[in-house]
Amino acid sequence: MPEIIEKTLSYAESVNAALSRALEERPETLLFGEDVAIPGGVFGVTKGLRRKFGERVFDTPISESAILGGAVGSAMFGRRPIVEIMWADFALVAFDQIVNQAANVRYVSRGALAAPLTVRTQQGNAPGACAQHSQSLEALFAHIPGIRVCMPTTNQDAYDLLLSAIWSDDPTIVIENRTLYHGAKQPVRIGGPVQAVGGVGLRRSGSDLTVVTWGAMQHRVLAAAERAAAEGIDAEVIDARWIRPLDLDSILASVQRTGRLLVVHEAHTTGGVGAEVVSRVVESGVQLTSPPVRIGALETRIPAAVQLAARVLPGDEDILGAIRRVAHDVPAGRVEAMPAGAR
Amino acid sequence: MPEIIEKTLSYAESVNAALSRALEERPETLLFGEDVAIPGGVFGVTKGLRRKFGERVFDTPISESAILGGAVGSAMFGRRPIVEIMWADFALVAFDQIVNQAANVRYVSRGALAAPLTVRTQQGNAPGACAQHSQSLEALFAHIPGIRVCMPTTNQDAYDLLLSAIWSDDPTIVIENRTLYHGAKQPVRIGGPVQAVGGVGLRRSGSDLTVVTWGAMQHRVLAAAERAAAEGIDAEVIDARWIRPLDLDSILASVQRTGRLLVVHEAHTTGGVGAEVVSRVVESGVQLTSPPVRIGALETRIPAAVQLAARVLPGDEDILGAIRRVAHDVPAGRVEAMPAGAR
Amino acid sequence: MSQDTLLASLEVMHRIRETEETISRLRLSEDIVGSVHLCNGQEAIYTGAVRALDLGRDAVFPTYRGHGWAIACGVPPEAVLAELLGRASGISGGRGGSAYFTAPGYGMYGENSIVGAGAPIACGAALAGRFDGSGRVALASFGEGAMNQGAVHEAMNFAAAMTLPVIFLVENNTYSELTPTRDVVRNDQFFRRASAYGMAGVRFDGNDPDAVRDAVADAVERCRNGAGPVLLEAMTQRIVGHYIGDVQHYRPAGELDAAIAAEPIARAERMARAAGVGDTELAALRQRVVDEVDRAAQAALSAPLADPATVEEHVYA
Amino acid sequence: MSQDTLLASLEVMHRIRETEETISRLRLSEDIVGSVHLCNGQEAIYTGAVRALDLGRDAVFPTYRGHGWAIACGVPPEAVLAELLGRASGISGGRGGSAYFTAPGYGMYGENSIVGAGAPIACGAALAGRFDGSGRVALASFGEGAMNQGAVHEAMNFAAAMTLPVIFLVENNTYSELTPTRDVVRNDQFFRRASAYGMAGVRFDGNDPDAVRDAVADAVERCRNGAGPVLLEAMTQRIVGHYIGDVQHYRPAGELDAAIAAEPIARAERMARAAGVGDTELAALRQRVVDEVDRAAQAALSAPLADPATVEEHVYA
Ligand SMILES: Cc1ncc(C[n+]2csc(CCOP(=O)(O)OP(=O)(O)O)c2C)c(N)n1
Ligand SMILES: Cc1ncc(C[n+]2csc(CCOP(=O)(O)OP(=O)(O)O)c2C)c(N)n1
Ligand SMILES: [Mg+2]
Ligand SMILES: [Mg+2]
Repeated sequence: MPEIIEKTLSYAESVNAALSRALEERPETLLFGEDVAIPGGVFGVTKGLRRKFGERVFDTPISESAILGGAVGSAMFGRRPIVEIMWADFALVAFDQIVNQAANVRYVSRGALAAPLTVRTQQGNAPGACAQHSQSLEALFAHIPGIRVCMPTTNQDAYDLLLSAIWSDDPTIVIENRTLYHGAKQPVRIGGPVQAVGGVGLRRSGSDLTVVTWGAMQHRVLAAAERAAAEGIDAEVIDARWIRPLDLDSILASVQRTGRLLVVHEAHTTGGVGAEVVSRVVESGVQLTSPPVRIGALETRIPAAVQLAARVLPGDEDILGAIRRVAHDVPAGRVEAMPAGAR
Repeated sequence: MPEIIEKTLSYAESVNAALSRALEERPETLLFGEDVAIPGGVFGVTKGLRRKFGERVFDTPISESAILGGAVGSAMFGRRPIVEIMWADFALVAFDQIVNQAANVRYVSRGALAAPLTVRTQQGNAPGACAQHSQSLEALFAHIPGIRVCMPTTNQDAYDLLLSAIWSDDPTIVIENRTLYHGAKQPVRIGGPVQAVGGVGLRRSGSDLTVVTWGAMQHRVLAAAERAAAEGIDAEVIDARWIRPLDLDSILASVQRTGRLLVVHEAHTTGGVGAEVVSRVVESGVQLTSPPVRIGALETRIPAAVQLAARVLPGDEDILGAIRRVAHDVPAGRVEAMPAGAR
Repeated sequence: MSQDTLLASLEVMHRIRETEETISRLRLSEDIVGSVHLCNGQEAIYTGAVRALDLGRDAVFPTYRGHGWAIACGVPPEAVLAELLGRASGISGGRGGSAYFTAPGYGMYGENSIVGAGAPIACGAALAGRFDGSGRVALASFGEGAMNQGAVHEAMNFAAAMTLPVIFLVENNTYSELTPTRDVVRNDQFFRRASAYGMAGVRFDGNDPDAVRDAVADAVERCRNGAGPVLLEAMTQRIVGHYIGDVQHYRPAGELDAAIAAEPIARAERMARAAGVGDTELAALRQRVVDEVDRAAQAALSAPLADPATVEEHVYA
Repeated sequence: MSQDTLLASLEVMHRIRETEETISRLRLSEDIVGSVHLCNGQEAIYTGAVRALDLGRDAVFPTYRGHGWAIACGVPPEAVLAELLGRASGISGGRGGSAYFTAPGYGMYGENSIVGAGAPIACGAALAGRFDGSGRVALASFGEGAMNQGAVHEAMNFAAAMTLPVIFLVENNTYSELTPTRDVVRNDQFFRRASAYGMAGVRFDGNDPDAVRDAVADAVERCRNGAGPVLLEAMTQRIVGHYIGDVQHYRPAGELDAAIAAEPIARAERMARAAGVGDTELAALRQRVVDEVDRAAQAALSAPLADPATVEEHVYA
């Protein structure tokens, strides 16, 4: 276990540092995917790793079933593959290998085999991206028992959660976000013990309502929370960075204090993980002072033009409006604005 | 539009009757998939259609991407394809064609093109079926704007909903259930106007709690509701047969009367459509007398042995227990019994 | 080929056949439930292939039609039967059932119920071998119908591009469930597809365990020498339905009779007789296996059912 | 080939190139945002292919690298530019952007941003043609890297098995994004894969619009005669990065220079000169197109943005 040092890194560099450490410390790791090795990744995230680690890092054909199947098979035989699916949208051409294959290995063999693989992918909208390169699909992964799912947002989490995923003996999906890769550098603690899977990040303490969020969306949530604070609404913001397992206890503890719940995610509202959060909370019997609210993408496809996509995805105003609504129990807002047909 | 006549049909025969009518009345329909034509389907559902309708009904290679892509493409060009994906689990080898292709056709072309295709599939556990042939995956489909999803359970619905799907100009997934195909014959009204997409089925009126369910599971729900009635609990049972669009108004109207909500489905609880139902209801602000409860499959893979699968899927006792719990606000039950790690 | 080898193959094939026949009976009596895919008629493939493998390091990836592979790999018939009967002593403790059990202790790394999905997983096993020094060869076996599945294509290209030691073994029984596979392809000589990937492709008589052994042994040698993957096409016929209960109305008149005349056990017995083995000896050999499988069935039937209290184990580490 | 044809091709290729150059400038100025894939160097493929098609009934299914296809099909540069600029007048009203617009009115049935996904959809278009009496041929175009995607394999087998009138046109620019495609296959002569499906496969110079036209015309004829699908492999090079901003450090020294020397516009101009066309005439031709595209850009830039109030339209019927 390397000593803890602090470095100033971008999100992409944090991911790279985690990969580098994993490849260094655990000789059973492999890293492969489209363009990840010699080119260093289409986002430059895996730069230098091929040079450093040789043929344990390699480029593949454009064959997601082969990539994911290769991960499942090599993981069954003692390797610890880390594979990249360039966009979460592309996982759908090979979703079988995750849901029907990786998720079952341990179960059917009663632990005689395992599939300790990590799928690194990234998702969400970025300016100009089309409907096939913009979806937030964590709900599809998170519905599957046997799979772990996390969504790191801070540079520190980009490092920490990826290592937790790689160290985990379960198939784990790490969903990054390309709009974060080359953002601001931040001090990141590198080295030290690898954390166990699970847990939330408290991004802002507050007493008036609990906002549960994850992924890049939380930057907007935090901005909206500051604006709300100026209006006298003190929002607690929780980053539910592990989507599965979901740390319900931490969320409940907060909601118990605030009595109000807002969930904000970039994914479409209907069938999104927000529904799971709301359901778990209300099932717990905790008393809510006002009805919970979810904010997600409108029930439409995601258009490429920036001003169109901006309307579809939750914006700062939408989030602020929802905070006000939950805090003051205003019976109006974006959720009701959904056309009935789209529900 | 053929005149309404009543026939005594099995579920499979009802599906067959709907297909036959569609192929008869709408010359633009096509029917294809693995073993559907000359063999008449692995469950015998499409028997006789090839003979009757010739080359509009044909067998395909074991190529789900080609089947679904062939449906998308032919639908774009004026055909009205009805394709079979033999098990919903198999859709995952070609999920791209549904989520990234079919769902986008109308949107990106602003209505210049459409994808009026119907995917018939079936899902769920049956005695002895393995983890790769037992999943209930409606949540994956229902998360996707642009897609319609229904789950017919009665023989009448097997006929009606399939026709609504075929007549619909949107890509629609009809999820049947193989354990129902060759069950009891029932009188089925054949012919008459094709219903618009959407709406619930009221399976039992009651005043003490609202049980929302769908799929084959509702037979167990109805049995449990009868047992509950003997104990003095009067459950209303709603078949939310259209999962997307979900008929929230009908559900809300019932919950408004009963003040109590239980959702029962065969799919895994976490991330299942039950979460969407619970969230929509509590977001509406309707007052609940006791916390809502969801019952679904335990958070494990589905084992093949009958006694094992029976433990994983919601059983009569589980459902009855949940009815009691919701009706009497008993703070205990299956949901809490989930191991924390599996959440 | 020596007489010993012939009789050894015959014994394995009997063991497979008797297990399948027993499963069939137990399915009809509803001791076993659900969909069951038997491999009667295809036994020579498993028997011959396993003879060419070193199961101490090699790995086999079959399909839902995998009982025969398991038996050939050495899984005791009792463990297979118990699995289908949902017993705790089943090879996967009842988790897998007929179509999805796994026996890693025997080099048999899982049936797979998704057509074609085992092929990329086998590539992963071969890939692991590149780093663990085992010299492992991975054998992915599937039907000819699976050749039209995208995952199989991706696996073949991946293995070829990376020169992975993978044997893609096509069990060409000429049917994709109830559909003649020649109706859904233009060219049903599947071994010819190998050249698309720059692989060698070989077709041979899949009812002859020695032909299978030879082809697989050649492929193993190529693989171990670092020459990369091979596509093998074993021609065979199933002499039973796709699943139990399949009445095979889709088979043209005479086809099944011809298949039964050519099936590997009858064929091997003919060869044994030609080589001088007596009817009594052949009958005794078979009877020994019948008795063995019978005892296995009794044991499996009297074993305790897998315990429902354990269903939540092994989902996560 | 007549001089008229040569100049007509040159004009189309200029129109594509100028549109791409304009897009490149607008991307660098951030009027256009996001990932943009240009087709510079591959223009002869679209130009030649469209000459062999009857867009009144035939249908083209390109990829994210589809601007050139759109222009060749007759989509006005203004409609393409406006699309990338998110204008209401964009060919898809800003819904598709650079990588996913569609122009059904021009026989161009959509870019596709999922590698290989257009191939099975093209099969569907061809299938529809079997019933609507149109005699439609569907042309699916994609890169050589897409040949390793399962969906493409399934589409080829499906089309071959059903004798569908589909042309699978591989634009072999030798790179899969930043990876040389020869590094991820064993045999990079992709046209040879055709035989696996029982199809004809042809490789030709993709920088020569006439060679492309001839190959596609032959394929169209086969298709219309009911002989089924064809696999075409057009050899080319992109002379720009995979996306705007790609510095192409992965290209060996000299490769890009050679590609630029062989690129279709320079090539066509050389041929025109050899056939006696003067430099002035060539310059005038180009200038006419430059002006045309320039006007288109101005018009697109001054058109109103697509209205956010409409984002929920056309999700369902
Ligand atoms: C992806 C997928 N599609 C369809 C099926 C249903 N299915 C099970 S077996 C089978 C036929 C397979 O034919 P073949 O590959 O020739 O193998 P055989 O059964 O003849 O051994 C089909 C279509 C499946 N299990 N998985
Ligand atoms: C299924 C899928 N996997 C990966 C990608 C990412 N991707 C976009 S373009 C591309 C390279 C395609 O190479 P090729 O098919 O040769 O076409 P070219 O870009 O050279 O025209 C890749 C890998 C994708 N869009 N879809
Ligand atoms: Mg077969
Ligand atoms: Mg290319």
